[in-house]
Amino acid sequence: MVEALYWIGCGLTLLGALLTVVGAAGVLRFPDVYTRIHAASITDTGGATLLLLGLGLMSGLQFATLKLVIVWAFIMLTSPAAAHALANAAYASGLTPWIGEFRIIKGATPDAKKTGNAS
Amino acid sequence: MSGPLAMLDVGAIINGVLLVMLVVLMCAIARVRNLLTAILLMGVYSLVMAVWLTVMDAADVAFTEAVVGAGVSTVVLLGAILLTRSETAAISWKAMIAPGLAVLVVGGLLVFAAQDLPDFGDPASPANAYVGKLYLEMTGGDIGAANVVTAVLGSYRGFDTLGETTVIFAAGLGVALMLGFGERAMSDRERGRMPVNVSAGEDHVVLRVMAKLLIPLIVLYAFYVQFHGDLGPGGGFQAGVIMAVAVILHALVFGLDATMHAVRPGVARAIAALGVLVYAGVGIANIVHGGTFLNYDYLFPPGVEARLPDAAHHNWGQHFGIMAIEAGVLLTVAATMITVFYGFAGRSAEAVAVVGGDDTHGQNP
Amino acid sequence: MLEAAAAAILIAMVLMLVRALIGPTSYDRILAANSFGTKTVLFIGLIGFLFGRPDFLDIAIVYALINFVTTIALMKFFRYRSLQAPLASAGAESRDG
Amino acid sequence: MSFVTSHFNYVVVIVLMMGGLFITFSTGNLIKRMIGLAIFQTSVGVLYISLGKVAGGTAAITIEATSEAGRALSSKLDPGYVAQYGVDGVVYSNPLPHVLILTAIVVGVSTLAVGLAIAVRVREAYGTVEAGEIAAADQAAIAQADRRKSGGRGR
Repeated sequence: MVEALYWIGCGLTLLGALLTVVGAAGVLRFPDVYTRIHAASITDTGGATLLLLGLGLMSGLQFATLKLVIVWAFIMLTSPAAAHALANAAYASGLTPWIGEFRIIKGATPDAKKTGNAS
Repeated sequence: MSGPLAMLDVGAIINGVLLVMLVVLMCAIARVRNLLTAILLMGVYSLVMAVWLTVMDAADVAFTEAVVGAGVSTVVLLGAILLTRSETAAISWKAMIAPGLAVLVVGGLLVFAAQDLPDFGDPASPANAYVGKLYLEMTGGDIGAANVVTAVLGSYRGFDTLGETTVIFAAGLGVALMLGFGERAMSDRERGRMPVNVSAGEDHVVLRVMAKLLIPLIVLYAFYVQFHGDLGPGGGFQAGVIMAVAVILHALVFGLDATMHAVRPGVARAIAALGVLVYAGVGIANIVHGGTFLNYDYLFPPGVEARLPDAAHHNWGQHFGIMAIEAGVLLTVAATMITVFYGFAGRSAEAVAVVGGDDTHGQNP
Repeated sequence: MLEAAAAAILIAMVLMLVRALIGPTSYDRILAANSFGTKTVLFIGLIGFLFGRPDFLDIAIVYALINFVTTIALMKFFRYRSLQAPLASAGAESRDG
Repeated sequence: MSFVTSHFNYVVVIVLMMGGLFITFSTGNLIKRMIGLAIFQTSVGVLYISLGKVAGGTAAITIEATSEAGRALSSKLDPGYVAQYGVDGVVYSNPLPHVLILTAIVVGVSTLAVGLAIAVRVREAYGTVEAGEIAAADQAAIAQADRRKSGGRGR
């Protein structure tokens, strides 16, 4: 049982590391800042989750497991918020997304906002 | 692991890669003319540095570098270029010849001299074989702290650390004397002269909620680092900077004005002085009880220590002495960093009028 | 096994470094620095287990907490050219209250 | 070859140190000079920590040699090596450089702040942080004072 958990942990760790590399390659290859934020933030949280889960399974239950959970929780809290702030700041400073402009209609109802993706 | 990878030590490979990254970053920082980019790259430089320090077994130093590099130095540098300007003047290649030659000659001489340094990782080198090993051997019996770095910092070299704490206090005082305590910004606000260049309709609710969630956790973690310093990586310096980072985050998200009402500049500067006083006071308490300055074996009045629980196995004097001086370090470092931040952030009133105002109108309709 | 994961994270860090160096806009650089920080957290955690000292996880925790601050500071610098102003307009505050 | 592997860290230290020095020398911008000095300072840290590293050592936070982690650490090393250089059965890196550099980093950021504060005040007084322009402004002020003095004498 412990042996099986160890090997599952190995697999998850490697998968997480692989996801991180894929995300980094995406950040290098994607055409503009918004797509890069997309690549980075998703793989950061996903890769971190898999990797930390894998490390937890490999090391078994000990005090370090609690610290792994704390690291995971903080990454899950801060990384998406930072990505949000970054995309917000980039958009507000006038960088046009590569896929086209996203218009926020002032005073529009929430329903109208959903379809406000033009050109 | 088998095959060719097993031949090479993993730590040595990571060491090499990280050091090359440091050199690349240094070259990039030397090359860029935009100071903002340079500051950003300095942030990455300090991240690489912290990883390298972890690989070199210097967990406590990595901790400090992590907090200082990620939290304080970037913000202070940003505050400075807000008050000056963010582009350096162009340098002609002719102006680089003399410094380049000087640097090359000195560097060549240093490489020549470096041949006499001990091999990397040599356990028998003079630095590692005598005094370093002695500290490791003596700490268990003398002090009883698991973290030898804390023991050396707080007890064996306590006088040195008192000096460092005083230097930090003096540096904070110097910044405050040159830039003010940030009270100018407060009075500007009260007179209604505070520039508010936040365009309407922007509501960073995600960041505000996240900051409300994170600030207590950061403070809590600072206390963990403070009181866990005997057993794991941590101590007063690290905890102090973490504490200051919590205040800086509050100021960044909720505005300097709100933070200055939560942590008054006057309180911060009083705490900075109090920390040095606590440290020196612990030293003097030892003199009063018949010992020498900062010799914590005499921290308690004669006869008291023997009556403490489990006195045979615990060196309570050293334990409480280190804890007390670390508290002093925490107070001084945290308050000094906050004072420095207030100094830089609170002065920007006139600089904002010059630099700002162009960017906020770039918002899409 | 951990060596392979550490190598992968190291490669990801190098790629992120390249983006930080070439990144055409400042936002690309901030993104690279922030993402580099997350990879640093993972790497420090990994080498803690790799070298048999999970104590190092404390450093990973502090990075996970504090990496956020740099990003906010830089973002605020670019948006508002000020470290003083709060991150909400007066209108937003009154809507809260 | 052996010099490259055994002294690689010191060569990097020298490159970083000289790079920091070059940044400080070559630019006239006071802020950039402070960044150069900060890099110079980290290179000293790299030197100290490199000197304090012991091959096969671990962080200087003592653990029991008989505990699981302690046995895992010692099992990778030669028993004779552990007996000669270890303390109670575990080899540690030298803690003394760690102490020195730990405080140096915090002191370094404080002194960096002082230098930057001076740069801010210089900019408020001169309107610039470029050393060349500051020197030119000083020269102009001196020349003006001289002219006023000689003019006063002439009258």
